[in-house]
Amino acid sequence: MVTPLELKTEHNPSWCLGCGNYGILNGLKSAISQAGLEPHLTVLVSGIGCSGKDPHFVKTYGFEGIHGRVLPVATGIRLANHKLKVIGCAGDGDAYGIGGNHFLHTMRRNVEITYLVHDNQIYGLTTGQTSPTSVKGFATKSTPFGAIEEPVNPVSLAIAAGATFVARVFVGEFNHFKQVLTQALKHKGFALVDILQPCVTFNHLNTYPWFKQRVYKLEDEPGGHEPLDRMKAFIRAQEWGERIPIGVFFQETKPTYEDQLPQLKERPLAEQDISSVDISKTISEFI
Amino acid sequence: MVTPLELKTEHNPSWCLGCGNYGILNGLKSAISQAGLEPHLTVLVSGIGCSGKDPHFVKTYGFEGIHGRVLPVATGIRLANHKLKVIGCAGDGDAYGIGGNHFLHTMRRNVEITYLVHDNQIYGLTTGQTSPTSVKGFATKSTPFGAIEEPVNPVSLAIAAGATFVARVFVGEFNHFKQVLTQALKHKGFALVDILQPCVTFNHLNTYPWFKQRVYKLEDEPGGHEPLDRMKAFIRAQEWGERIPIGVFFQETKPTYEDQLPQLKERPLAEQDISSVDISKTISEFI
Amino acid sequence: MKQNEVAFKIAGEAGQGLNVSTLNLARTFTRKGFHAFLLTDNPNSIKLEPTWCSLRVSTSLIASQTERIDVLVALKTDAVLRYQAEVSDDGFIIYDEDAVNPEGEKQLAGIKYLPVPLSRIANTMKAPDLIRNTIALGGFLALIDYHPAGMKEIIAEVFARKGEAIVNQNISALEAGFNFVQNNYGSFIRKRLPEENGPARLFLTGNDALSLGAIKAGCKLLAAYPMTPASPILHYIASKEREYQIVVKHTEDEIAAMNMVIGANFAGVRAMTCTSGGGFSLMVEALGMAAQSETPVVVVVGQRPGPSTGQPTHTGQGELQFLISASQGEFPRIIIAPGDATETFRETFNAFNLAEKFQVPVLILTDKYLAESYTDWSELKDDDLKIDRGKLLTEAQLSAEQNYLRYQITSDGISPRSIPSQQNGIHVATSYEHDESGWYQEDPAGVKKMYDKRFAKMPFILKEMKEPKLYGPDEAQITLLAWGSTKGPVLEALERLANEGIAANLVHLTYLWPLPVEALSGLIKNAQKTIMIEGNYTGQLAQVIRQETGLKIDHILTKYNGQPFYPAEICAKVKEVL
Amino acid sequence: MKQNEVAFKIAGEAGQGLNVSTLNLARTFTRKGFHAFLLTDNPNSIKLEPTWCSLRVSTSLIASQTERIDVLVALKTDAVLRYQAEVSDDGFIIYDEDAVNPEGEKQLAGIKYLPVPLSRIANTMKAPDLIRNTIALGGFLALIDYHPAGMKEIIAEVFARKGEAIVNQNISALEAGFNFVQNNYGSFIRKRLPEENGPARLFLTGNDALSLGAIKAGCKLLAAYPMTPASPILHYIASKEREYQIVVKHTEDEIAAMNMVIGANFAGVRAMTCTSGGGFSLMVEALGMAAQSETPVVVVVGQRPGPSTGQPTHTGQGELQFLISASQGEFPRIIIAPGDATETFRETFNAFNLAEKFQVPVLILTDKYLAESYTDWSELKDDDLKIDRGKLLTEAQLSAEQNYLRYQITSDGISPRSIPSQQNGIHVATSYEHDESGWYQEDPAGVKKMYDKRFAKMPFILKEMKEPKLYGPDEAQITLLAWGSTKGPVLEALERLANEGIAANLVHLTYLWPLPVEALSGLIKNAQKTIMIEGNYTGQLAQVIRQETGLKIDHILTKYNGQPFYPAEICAKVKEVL
Ligand SMILES: Cc1ncc(C[n+]2csc(CCOP(=O)(O)OP(=O)(O)O)c2C)c(N)n1
Ligand SMILES: Cc1ncc(C[n+]2csc(CCOP(=O)(O)OP(=O)(O)O)c2C)c(N)n1
Ligand code: SF4
Ligand code: SF4
Ligand SMILES: [Mg+2]
Ligand SMILES: [Mg+2]
Repeated sequence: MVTPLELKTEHNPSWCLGCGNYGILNGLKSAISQAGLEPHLTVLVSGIGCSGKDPHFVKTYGFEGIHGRVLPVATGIRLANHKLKVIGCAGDGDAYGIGGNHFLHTMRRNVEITYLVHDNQIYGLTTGQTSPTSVKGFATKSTPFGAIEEPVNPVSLAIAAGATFVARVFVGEFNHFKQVLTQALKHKGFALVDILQPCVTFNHLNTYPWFKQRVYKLEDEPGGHEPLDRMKAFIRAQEWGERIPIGVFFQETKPTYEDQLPQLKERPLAEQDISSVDISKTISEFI
Repeated sequence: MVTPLELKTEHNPSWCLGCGNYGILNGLKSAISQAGLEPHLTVLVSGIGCSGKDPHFVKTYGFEGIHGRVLPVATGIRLANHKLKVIGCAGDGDAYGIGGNHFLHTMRRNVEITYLVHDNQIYGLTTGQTSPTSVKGFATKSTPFGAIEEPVNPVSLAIAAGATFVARVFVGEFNHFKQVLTQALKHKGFALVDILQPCVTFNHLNTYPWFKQRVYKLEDEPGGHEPLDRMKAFIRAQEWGERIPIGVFFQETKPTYEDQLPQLKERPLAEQDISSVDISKTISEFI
Repeated sequence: MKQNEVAFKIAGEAGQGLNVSTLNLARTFTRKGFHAFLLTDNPNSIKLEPTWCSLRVSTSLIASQTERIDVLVALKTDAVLRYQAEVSDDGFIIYDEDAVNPEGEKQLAGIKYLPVPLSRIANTMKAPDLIRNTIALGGFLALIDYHPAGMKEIIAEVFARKGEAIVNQNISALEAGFNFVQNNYGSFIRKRLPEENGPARLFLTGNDALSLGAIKAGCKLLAAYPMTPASPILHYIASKEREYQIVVKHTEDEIAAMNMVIGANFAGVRAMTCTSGGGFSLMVEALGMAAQSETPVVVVVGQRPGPSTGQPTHTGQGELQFLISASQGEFPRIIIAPGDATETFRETFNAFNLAEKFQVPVLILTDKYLAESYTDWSELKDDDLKIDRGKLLTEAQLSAEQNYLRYQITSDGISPRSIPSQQNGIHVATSYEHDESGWYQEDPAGVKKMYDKRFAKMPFILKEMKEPKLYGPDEAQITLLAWGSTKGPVLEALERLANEGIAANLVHLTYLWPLPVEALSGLIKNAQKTIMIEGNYTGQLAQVIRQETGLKIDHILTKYNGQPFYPAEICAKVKEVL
Repeated sequence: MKQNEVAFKIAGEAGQGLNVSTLNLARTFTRKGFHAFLLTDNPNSIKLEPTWCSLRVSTSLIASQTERIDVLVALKTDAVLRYQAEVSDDGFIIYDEDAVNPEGEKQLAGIKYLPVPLSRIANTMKAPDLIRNTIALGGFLALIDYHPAGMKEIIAEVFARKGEAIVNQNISALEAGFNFVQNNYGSFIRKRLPEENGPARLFLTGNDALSLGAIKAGCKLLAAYPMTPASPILHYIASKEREYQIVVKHTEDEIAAMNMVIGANFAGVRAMTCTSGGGFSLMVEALGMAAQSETPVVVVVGQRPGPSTGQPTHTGQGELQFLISASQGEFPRIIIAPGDATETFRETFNAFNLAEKFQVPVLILTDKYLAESYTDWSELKDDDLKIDRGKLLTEAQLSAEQNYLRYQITSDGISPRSIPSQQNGIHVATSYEHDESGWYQEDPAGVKKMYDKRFAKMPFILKEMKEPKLYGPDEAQITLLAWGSTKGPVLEALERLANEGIAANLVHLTYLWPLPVEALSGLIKNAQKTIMIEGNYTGQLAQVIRQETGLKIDHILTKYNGQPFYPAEICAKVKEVL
């Protein structure tokens, strides 16, 4: 099994000191290790944003794509070779802003991708504009008089859109985060992990202490939380404010998109021989 | 008040005989009349699809844009002149496929747009491919062995995404459709009207009789349906199969996006005088 | 009217099944070894709008439609009015006397107007309206004195899955039409074609040829969003996805399609997307990502007239310059515009090789005319097509690497490539400017090196760009230039000009970018007079040639009304400028 | 070192506030009437990566940065190593002796290395690390013997909202640095600038100028998605949205932004979007829709090096050809690339007029260099800027119309426009090819007419394209050509060449498309020798000129490493080819 240390690359991140991304990166390396993934069979796919830099710091294969398109690239990789574990790393702007449509459709498709959304409720890399998860009233460079839209609730949306694994974690609850992430990596299907990640430079509202005061673990609730009931999960997902639930809201077992493709039964596309495809039978259909 | 007949233009639609779009068009003209809208203060915005042709057959202003972009164009028009009633006409592919991201964001924004989605569960104009609302297993030109994705449930999604008016109607229940549409046109905020519309040419599964057998009106249920509770609406929205609920699932009153812009308080942008903007005060800030 | 050749057109409205019927008619002949060309005209509507389908059949090779119709079948009055001018002086118009009334209208001299009670026959048979086509085709076969047996066979095959009753009904319809003409218009009947012309020929569209080329090339993933005229590629390959173990994904939009294809190629699988200009517009951003990350990718762009939605079901060549410079920044790309179905098949195969060999985007530029017109092939020739995956490393090669550098700077600019799952090839592919390892590069000198590395591929790519091909005599009074699908009509025009004693030749470009400057300049300089034939407004290839060579093409014939070129227009222009 | 001019650079890492500090320093001088030029260098990271900011101050007009630094402030060791070569032979390096150690490294002869205990002073003051900048600036002012009073005033203003304690701390820091240098390096102190140079000057970036131009033009809606280097436009106009009653919308993506802007323009409101190449890629489809529906629209594209994400925070000119041919189909568009902040202000204003006048998309092409560099203005000149809304109909005009046709064919191709809410102007604007009323057009002859109508605008547009401007002597040994932001460095180069007795002039293009062919050809043909200076790899404007005129520019100097041109490079190239 690869250790988190072995997953380190020669490069060091240049995130701001105290940025939640450091914790996410550590958690990710631990979870990859815990889940027993092999580096050459693992691909990290990212978009553009502070969060998008992850692949450079984990010694697995990586594809650092363009802003908002993590999921289609990840889907392409997964369809090409479903022996690979494909992990998507996106910012909240990337995932729920510009990339919102792929988010919706990849969920209902149930492609096996673990989707880590670094949700700092701000556009970090572009120096601090409103993100889809910024709370109403939040003043940023693009909304100096305060945002006037309701924020996206990624957990509700994922449940409504048919995701088969829906979780929220807080990077400040490190062990819980790691454990949920490991669970997500083991999920056979699309797994959303919305990660509450303080941006110390541009988001002075949703800080570590702010979250610390509010987050609670679903399983710590009286009666606990069995993540098997979509409706209950949806109701729970509405909670955001004085108390913020973290943990696995919902999980179900369902065939993945890949499972339903007989073309992939024998071997991944990437392993199929293309050296001499015989089309002579087909051609006769044109007579 | 303009009559439906006065709303007729010199052109006749060339939809297939029996197409649900004829009913939608008639319903739309009636509802515009019923809602007391004035033609020159009404704008129909459409995308590309069989459904996209609506604006040519209603004597109001119209903008026939590109595939999937009905809502941003509609938003631009509405922000430019919020005295206008803006109605979006889209197909299910347009609205929930390529246009899914605008759908999500326009709903949480609560811009006052009445959004009529002509939901025939198929791509009509491009001659019959799977749409996001096509049921699993449905065989089409793009999925000859049957679709293997879960369909989008527009009503659930709209409720989760924060729409302030969410309805489903069946064009075959014409009076009910007209009445809901009129209600939607009067709603102050974003209103989704998902219209079950048989495509007689390419969808031989979801036909008039198929729907007739299944649809029931929410208000006809024992105990009726008060569209004020988001959770109840969401639970009801899950129903799709032997029984299909139609009617207004959810409605709430909330300030629109436009309401929250002090810039628009006095007069619409379109009516503001731009003949001599004085920037001399601002310029001094650059010293 | 020519001997050994017939030009047929059926005109009615959308939804009447004109294309399907005409295709059945075409196969009747191609199975008997005839050459044929089938051109469709689709309005932007599923039903009701006026439309037509034309078929040309000949004992010898033909490369395009003609402007002259021998027999027009008219299912609506306005079909007569619209198209009678195209009917040759000694031609015929078969029309449905129950639905069409050309009597009150101005009729053209010479043409025989042959009423046939198509609707009444259909009614008597209690058959749907659509069967009028079959009755009319029966009449057409009678008129040219061609045995209906072949057509019956095809009807039996095509309608087999609808049951025997339908098969029999259609066969009766064909016979009814045949008999009606035989009985009523015997004096006009004249044998136009021999009964046979050789072994059965294949009959297929550019889209079919393209799909076959992609399958042959080992394309394993097709991700696309439907868009005319590229959708049939999606449909066809989807229908074969299990047979050839290909994953076909109808995506949520074109952005997803392009990004998926890039992901798949990155993971070592040949993958393609197909679309039209509007969908390609949405792929422009990811195209640059393919280039920067040096991920091979094949994109098919089927042109139709713009701007914007424009005329979605018609044809044009308005996207050449758009493709040459699409996406921010600059990078090598390859653009191939096949001229006919054969080239489409072969160059699509080649496109996948080039994409992997040079690790650049390869764009295949077709148009509605090429994509949806049918032409005939004698047989499939594919023995010589060999897969070349370029510098794709094997596990063995990789295990020898000390420190694998995905973007290693090499003399030809191409870096050896590893794919995920290979033990020793771990790397990050990136859309950022980067150093040899893939790590961010902001040092100006390093940036320049990497930019230069990518462009270092250009001379090597250029070597593989097929030179423009010269058709017709080496020495000519005038040299025509054309690219892509315009080839067919120009070839036909050359033949006609030759018959009139005008020596014209054609320089045809299939490989458009990077422009094969040297060979092309030579050909242009050698020409006495040049004329460019292009399906756009601004003369895009002429502009590109001038940009790259400084040479100005003397004359230009453009067309931008949504229709393909007809040989006669080309001949006329040539005569005008000579 | 020159007299009456100082070139300053501060180098450290991202997150150290170098730009803000340097801007404060700059204003110290511009308020006293000096000319200044401030150039930023931002790495693609919020923190830690190496970066710098440079400032040039002069008693006379300057148009660009120089390659020679008089005083370098180094906050990190590698800053010394990276930039000491740029310091002039008699220049200075002020470095933080507690954090920087240039001792062990190779030092350059002539340069004075002046250690200052920046960190220690900061520590003593219990101030955050960032205050080192202020201390260093104090040292710099002492070194050039410039009174710190102005800078103190600015500090007081800038830090006012952080409270008096912070203000005082910063003022103390400035004094500490000033005193340290005065006390320790007295012998090096020399007066470089007079204390005053005239009335206070404005100091602003290209983005600021552009924002002001848009506000002045009555832009009422800005919809955009953040993207470097265009985001500051979004930020600035957002900050003014209530003051000027503008709606600023940060949209879900660039597709939405562009479509919203089209919607707003359709509804009669001047609206704009701003982005960079990657975001523009996503707008390409809707750009065509604006063209086909003839909806005016203004789009700002701030260039940065591609392909793809490329180098997001650096500069380049790689998008000219992309913009010329972006989107399927062909249509008239206008491309304006202002050369400096003044032009940016004026041409942005003009862009809105042109968009409405011709009902075409107008693209304003800037780049990071122009967008984010600061230059000085004596005052705002805007009295002559007049709003022209073109053929926008009034209610009165409309009520006279019998049958209003939105796409009426006119001699200049421009159709009178109505907007929703006008009683008599009801119509459908459409992305389809259409007839005069907006109804679908598939008839080939009609299609051609409408295509011709749109292109009929071209000669009228061309008349309003400002001709290329000639700078420098009319008669010259060599003529330089440049477009957009490259103007500044070239102007500086001309001056230097003149000083060396070389007569060079500049043909600068601001209006790029449609290319002002006639005037340009004249200028090129008159030139003895030509050289194009472009910030890209392929020499895009040179290619466009060749395409449009057949003329080949003799030489070309390209740059594609993410950096702007420096005057010295241009001079060197000129001498090389002379
Ligand atoms: C198409 C496109 N538009 C805009 C950008 C500029 N951009 C880069 S990162 C970013 C947003 C970053 O926010 P988020 O996704 O939340 O990531 P974070 O930096 O907060 O981790 C934007 C808008 C881009 N790269 N591509
Ligand atoms: C960007 C883009 N991609 C693809 C198309 C082709 N296209 C036209 S209509 C359509 C889908 C139609 O389906 P839907 O939106 O459900 O409308 P319907 O015809 O069923 O009413 C598509 C894919 C297009 N016009 N633009
Ligand atoms: S800007 Fe925010 S998200 Fe980005 S590195 Fe800094 S703290 Fe982290
Ligand atoms: S294809 Fe379907 S949706 Fe389109 S007009 Fe025909 S029946 Fe209606
Ligand atoms: Mg973020
Ligand atoms: Mg549909």
